[in-house]
Amino acid sequence: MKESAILQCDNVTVEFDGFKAIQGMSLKLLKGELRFLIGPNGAGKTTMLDVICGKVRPSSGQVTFNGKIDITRKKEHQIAELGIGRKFQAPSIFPSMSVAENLEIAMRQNRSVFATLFASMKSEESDRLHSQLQMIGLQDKASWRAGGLSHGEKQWLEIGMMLLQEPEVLLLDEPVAGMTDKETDKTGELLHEIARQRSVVVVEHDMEFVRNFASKVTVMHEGKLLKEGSMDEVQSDDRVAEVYLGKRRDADVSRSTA
Amino acid sequence: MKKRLFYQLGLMSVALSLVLAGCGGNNAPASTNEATDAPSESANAGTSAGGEIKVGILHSQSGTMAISEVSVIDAEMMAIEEINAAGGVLGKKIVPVLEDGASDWPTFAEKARKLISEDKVATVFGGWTSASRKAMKPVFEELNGLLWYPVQYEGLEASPNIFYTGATTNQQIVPSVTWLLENRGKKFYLLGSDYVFPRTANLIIKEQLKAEGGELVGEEYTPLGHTDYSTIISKIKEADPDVVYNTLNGDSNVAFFKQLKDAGITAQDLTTLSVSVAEEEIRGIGVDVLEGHLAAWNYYQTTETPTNKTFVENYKKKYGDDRVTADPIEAGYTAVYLWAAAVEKAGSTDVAKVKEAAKELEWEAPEGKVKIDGETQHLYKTVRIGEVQADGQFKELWNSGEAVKPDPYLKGYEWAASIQPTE
Amino acid sequence: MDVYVLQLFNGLSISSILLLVALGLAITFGLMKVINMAHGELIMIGAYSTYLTQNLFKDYLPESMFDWYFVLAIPVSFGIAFVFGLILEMSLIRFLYGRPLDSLLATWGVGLVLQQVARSIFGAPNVAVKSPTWLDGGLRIVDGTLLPYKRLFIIALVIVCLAAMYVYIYRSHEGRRMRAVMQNRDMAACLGVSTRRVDSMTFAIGSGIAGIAGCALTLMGPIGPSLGTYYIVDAFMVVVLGGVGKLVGTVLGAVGIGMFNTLFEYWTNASLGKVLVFVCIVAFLQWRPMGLVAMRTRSLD
Amino acid sequence: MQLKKMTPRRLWILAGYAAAAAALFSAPMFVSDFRLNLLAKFLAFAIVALGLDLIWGYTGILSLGHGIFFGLGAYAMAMYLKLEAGGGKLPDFMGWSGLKELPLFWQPFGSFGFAAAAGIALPAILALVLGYFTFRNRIRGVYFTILTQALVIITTTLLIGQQAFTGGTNGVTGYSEVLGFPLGSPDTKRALYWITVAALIVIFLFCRFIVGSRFGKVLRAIRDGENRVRFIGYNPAIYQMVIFAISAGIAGMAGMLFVLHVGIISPSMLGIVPSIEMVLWVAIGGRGTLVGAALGAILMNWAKSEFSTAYPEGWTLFMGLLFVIVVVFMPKGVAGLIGQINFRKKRREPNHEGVRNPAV
Repeated sequence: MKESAILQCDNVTVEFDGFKAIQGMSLKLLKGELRFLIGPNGAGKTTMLDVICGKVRPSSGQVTFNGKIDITRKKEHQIAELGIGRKFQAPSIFPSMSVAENLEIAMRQNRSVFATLFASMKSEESDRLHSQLQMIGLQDKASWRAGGLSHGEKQWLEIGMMLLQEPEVLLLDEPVAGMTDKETDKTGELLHEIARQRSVVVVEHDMEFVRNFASKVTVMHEGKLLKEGSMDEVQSDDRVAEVYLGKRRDADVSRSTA
Repeated sequence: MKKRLFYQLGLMSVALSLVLAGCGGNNAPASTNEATDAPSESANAGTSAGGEIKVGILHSQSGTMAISEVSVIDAEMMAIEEINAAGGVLGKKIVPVLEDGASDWPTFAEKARKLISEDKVATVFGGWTSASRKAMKPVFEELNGLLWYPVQYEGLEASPNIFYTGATTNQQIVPSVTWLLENRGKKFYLLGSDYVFPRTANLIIKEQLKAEGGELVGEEYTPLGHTDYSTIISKIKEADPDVVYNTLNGDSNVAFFKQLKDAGITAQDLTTLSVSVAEEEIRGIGVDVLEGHLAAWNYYQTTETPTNKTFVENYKKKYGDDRVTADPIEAGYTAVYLWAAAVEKAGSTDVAKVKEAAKELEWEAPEGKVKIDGETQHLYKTVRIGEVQADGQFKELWNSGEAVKPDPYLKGYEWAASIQPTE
Repeated sequence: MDVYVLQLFNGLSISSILLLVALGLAITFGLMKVINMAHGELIMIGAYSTYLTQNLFKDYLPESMFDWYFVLAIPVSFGIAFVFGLILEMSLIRFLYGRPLDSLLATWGVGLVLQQVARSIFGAPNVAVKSPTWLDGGLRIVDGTLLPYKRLFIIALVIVCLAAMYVYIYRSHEGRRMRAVMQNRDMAACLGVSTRRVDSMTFAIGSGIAGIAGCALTLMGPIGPSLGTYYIVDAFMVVVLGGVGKLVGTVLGAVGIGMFNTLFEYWTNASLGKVLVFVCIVAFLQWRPMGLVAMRTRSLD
Repeated sequence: MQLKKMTPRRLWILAGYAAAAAALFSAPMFVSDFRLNLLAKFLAFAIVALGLDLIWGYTGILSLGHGIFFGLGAYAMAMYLKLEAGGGKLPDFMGWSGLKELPLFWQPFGSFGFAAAAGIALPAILALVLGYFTFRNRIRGVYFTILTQALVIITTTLLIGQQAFTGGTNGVTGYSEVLGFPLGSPDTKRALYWITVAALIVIFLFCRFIVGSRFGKVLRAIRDGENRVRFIGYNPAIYQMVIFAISAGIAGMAGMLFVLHVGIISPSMLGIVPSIEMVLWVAIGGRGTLVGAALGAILMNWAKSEFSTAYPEGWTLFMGLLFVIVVVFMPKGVAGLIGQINFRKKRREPNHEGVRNPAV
């Protein structure tokens, strides 16, 4: 399909003080695709997202956005301006600001100093903001200090901020970690909604959660690509079972003895 | 001595508990009040002014300059008490109003303004650094106040609102340089702290060396609060001077002399002459380090004059046996007496009248007879060069014989033409 | 030639003094992230403790013993500063963990208080400490080049302090706890380490080392209420330049600043030398914001 | 962001501001010349505090180098006043430092307009340049703070060392008139006081505007999480640079007013101690609230003035204790105290958030 990969990572390698966190990883994301990135701890999933959003510079390799722009040389805010949004694992909202203010500054807009200094809330912006509040279910808490929200609410707020940012590619790092079942369900709905409009990469541990989406899954192990395919294909792969379930078993063991 | 030690140990433990109480935030004001109010009985003035004359005392009681200025306050307070005990001035009691200049020049200006316009003091005794005087000068001139400044300084000033009871350059620096050239050698190394007094003093010394056949082999300034002189001492060694003319200020002197001694250089090897090291500083540096080094002043605790013996005795009686008197302390003490005498003579505390009465006024000061020069409002003073002895006192090596007429602009010296302000 | 040997030694000597002054801070600031502006005043406390020890010897012990007061003064200075540090930590610093900039302001206030207290107790003028005669003189290596014993002594003292700190932090049981708490407070607490106790001890040790520094400084400079203010900024520069949280970094930082300071001062003058050193520090931190020896983390902030 | 309605509370606040402004403007009728002069100085300090609050309280950058900017503004004005006082003659300190003619960089300061413009522009430009390097290199928190201290040392040492050009430790003092009006006359002083009040109000409104704008919200976002802001697409470095420059410009302006009231500027005003004191005004008044910062500056300086008069030999003890107690136990300052009383019921303040540390 020559019809555009929105994001193409080629042969990315990341080194931390000699330790190779990612070794020659490649990833191709199509427009409108929802992709899950899974793998055991330390597989380099989060680092991969870090590379894409500019937080970590790869020691070699290329990341191309929209087919032409190499973003490994760009700064974080430039990458964000291009249209790549990132949600971190721990909810990172601005705790001392109100929920509405959080959304307001995240909104897609001219982000120069001069523009923000004289920006006033246009009615169209206000509408967008309110419908977003509705979507993440925080319409009654618009004037709350964001720091006072519950864990789940913070996650949704952050997702809401991402959406208002209107990125073409959205990178989500474990969006349901630490959520109650109910919250997880709601987050799932949100994710479906989001995936309809843009390309999304999700790093996730929760297999049940991943199974809800019929989409492509990439498995990473020790900084390398292990397997790519549908959930079923992945689950039937021996090597995946070995590294993944092996780990899983360890985890079970440690849990039972804890 | 032992008593004092116990006192200090005791207070140290009080301090410990104080920090505890203070930091805990409970009853802090109560406990601190006791600690700080004790020495300030006489400080609380400012009540009714019936038979009283208020005077301001404005020195640094906190900050880096407190090390020097606190003793001057003591001397001035003592003079006031003595005068009051003898019946006061014009039959009225002198009431001191203390303010803290906090080693900060704008604060000196602010407090001077406060003393004159709020407290309506008759005069102010204050200042130590040239900078503090320069900061106060416009205030006294604007409000027509009267300031008595007790410290030797760099000259080139004669404000109509200031009386200068310390030496100007021709009463300390110029004669000492001449003496050194005649007695110790021609090669001079100038070392000073980086501020106005040393730089101006050295400007003068350089001209004088040119005129009187000396040779300048080096000139260094160190930032205030400089504590390591090893490199400077290396430079001095390389330059191999006959004399190090030292205009460092208080704390730096300690570091310089200690490290000079460590470098194996004693007063026998190298002459140093300091203009800011007096008995008080010797106490803080340690005699063992300073023995044999020279200083130029107008007064030493050992100066033999009729009044000095009683002055030293009274000072020690009042502030403790381990205290010493020194030139600026004496100058502060003298300032109060001169002012009182001028007021008596004028029959009023009015600034103009006091200034008029002060002209050519004479007084038997601990340093000998002093006279106010009507034109410049400086004092006629005797110049003395002394050598530090093993007991921490000075032995006078030379004096000018008679009180030298003050010449702040060095008009009587041809070689100083380039330094004088161009009109 | 001689001059260069001497200047090299002077540089080393200044480095050692800087290091001694900064070592305590390397603990309180480097490990505990408390910007202790009262560090200078703890140094001052050490210096005054030495002064008091000297006076005790002078008043109560025979003259022949006097020279040995300094040997006792070192542990005494450490002890008194240690106690002050302990009190400070328990009454105040413990409210300030995680608020480094607040700790800066609060400890600055503490510094003001301690200075004023010292002024009330010992008087505003400097006091004199007579250095022991066995530290007078120096080691003559080449003709005309004399290495003062006091400077050699301070270098030795720093090495001893460093070694002791190294053993304590990296080899002892207590030190292991200390590192555990500093690296992951919650985890250490879960494992049964009393973080409160470790905090107090760590801060007190840092303070105690400041006391030793104060004791050593009586050999070289003035002893007065504002003694600490001369060293505090330099001490911070050493720690920051070296890299916060690394002992090796602090050593390198001190040597760097000390050496360059001597060089610049020799080539230019004291004021300009100081300016140049600070300009270099600022420029260096632009290039490596985390200092010479940086700790890497992967966390977001 | 909600529509601003004229609620009773808002009305009260407005009335409070109006009353405060009226009181400030009419102060010359009630207080002595000396007190007025003192108050004027405090108001100049309040202006610095406002600027400092912008970068510390709102953006979470603690600068311990604001004395530099304050001082630069002050020196610019002082140079003008000194030249004006000399009436074409060489300033006195140049004479006794051996300088024979006016250095080139002094010459434009003969014009009031240039001096006034430079008093704001120089600090702002310096801050912009410093900010460009430091913020671009992501130096922040404690590192930035300590870096600013290094800058203070550099600046003061240079100022002191170049005595012939700067007046050395003495600084620049001994002025006579400004724009032909004698500085000593009570009328000029009153006029200068009113100018200061007006400047304070203008700066206050300007800061309000900044804080209320979306720009201000981005600043607060930077305080909460600088990296997060980056991933939304803002370049925090630019924002930090701009607000740092604005803050420096405000400090410079305050410095100019300070010189006019106090009649002296010396390197000690640029030192570390005044720089820390400035921060303490903000801390004690209440960081992150503009009124608090301004109030803190006025209150603290008033307290300092009173304490030092009442206990000249021990006042630093009280000041030190006050700093400790406020910083440790009232992290939100005086404004926070008032706020707690007022709004306790209105907002749910979650406990686990604790006290936010703005900078790390």
